[in-house]
Amino acid sequence: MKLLYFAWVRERIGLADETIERPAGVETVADLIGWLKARGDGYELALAEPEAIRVALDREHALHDASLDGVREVALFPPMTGG
Amino acid sequence: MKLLYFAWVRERIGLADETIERPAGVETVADLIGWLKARGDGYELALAEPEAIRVALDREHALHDASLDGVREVALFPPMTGG
Amino acid sequence: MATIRTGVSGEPLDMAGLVASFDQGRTDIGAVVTFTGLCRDEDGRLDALELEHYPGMAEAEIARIAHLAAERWPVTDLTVIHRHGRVAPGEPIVLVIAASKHRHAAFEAAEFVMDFLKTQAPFWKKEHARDGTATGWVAARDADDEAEARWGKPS
Amino acid sequence: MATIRTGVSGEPLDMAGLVASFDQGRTDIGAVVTFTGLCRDEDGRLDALELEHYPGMAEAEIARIAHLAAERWPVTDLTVIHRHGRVAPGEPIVLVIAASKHRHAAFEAAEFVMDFLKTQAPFWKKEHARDGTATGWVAARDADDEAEARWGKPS
Repeated sequence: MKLLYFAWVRERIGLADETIERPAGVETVADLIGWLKARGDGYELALAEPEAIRVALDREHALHDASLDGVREVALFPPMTGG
Repeated sequence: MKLLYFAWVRERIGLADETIERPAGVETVADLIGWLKARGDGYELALAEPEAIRVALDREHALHDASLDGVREVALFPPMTGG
Repeated sequence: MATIRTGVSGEPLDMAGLVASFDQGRTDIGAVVTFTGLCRDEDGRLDALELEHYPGMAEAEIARIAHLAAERWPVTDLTVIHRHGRVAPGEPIVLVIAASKHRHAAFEAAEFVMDFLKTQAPFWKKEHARDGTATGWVAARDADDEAEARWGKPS
Repeated sequence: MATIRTGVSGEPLDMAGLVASFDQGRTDIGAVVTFTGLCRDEDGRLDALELEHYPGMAEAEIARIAHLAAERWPVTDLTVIHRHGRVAPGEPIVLVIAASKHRHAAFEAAEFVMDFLKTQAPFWKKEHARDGTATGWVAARDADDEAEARWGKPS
């Protein structure tokens, strides 16, 4: 599963993207965020407030309770500020 | 008092403008329209439905019950269709 | 203070030129909304529109409406120009440009100006048909009165 | 059927060119509304905005939003182009052009597109200050969520 990070999520984690094997027990976006937070200080800082994190699954907006089954690309990012 | 006519009011009356002496008893726009209607077939045709006639007094929109006191320029025209 | 430019013109209107004339080098504008009202050919039926206006009052009403909008929304620039005379299909009839720091003010000011121009500015459209026969004055639309009414009574 | 053009660009956007590219010789359009969102210098404080985007999703979201608007209002043409990369004060960030027979459809489609772009299109603005010190990510505004919400849930 490919993970993409944008804006300050990217800066805090220190990575633009990475590819992981989905660990056992990680069923939803919320599970993934919880698992990522334990991976290091950058992740912990980036994801400290999960409610501030928006998510896209295979380039479509999704909520934190969405299932990761069949998902190839997960993007985590702050609220958007385009336009 | 100068009278101006626009669009189909102008075409039906057959005049773009004329200058009149305000007759005795003509106090309001409605009085003026009533007086004009008696001046000939063109006026009668143009002003047959007074509710369809819009009016400006000295270049400001006014209602039919507005007084003509002190007014120098009266314009009669159909509802506007600009824009 | 908003910069307000209004007028009527017997010559073809140039939106690109008007926009360029105020936003060159400006770095304080966040949003620009433009409106262009164009003469349609009504499926090929129309040869031209003839726009009659009340000289003097037309300019004054456009300026009055622009100032009402500029009092109601925080626009920095507001330009409103209305054409008169013979207008061919595809040519602009009216141009509105509203600039503001924020987009909703620009959108609403431009739409307010158009709604009031339709019902308050002394212009009248006459259609000239391509086949030379049916010509007539365009009737006012109830929808335009309703569009104006939704803004409430301006103070 | 509406003609819909959408995209992202790393190069400066050209509104006049975009407008000219679709309305030349057209005689069936009654109303054209354009929106230009510009980079402000924030009273001289800002050197540039850096616009990060999610390649692939940004294009798809802009297209999705444009199609939602074209389903909801009878627009004949809808163009939406968003800039990414480093943008200097005075340069456009986003351009929207909506054309329709009637003005309210054009106004509302353009405003709807902007309200949804703000909250749905994956772009993030970072400020670069002129003095080289304070740079930071622009925070999302609650007002933008409220602006989106007023359109209701699109089907």
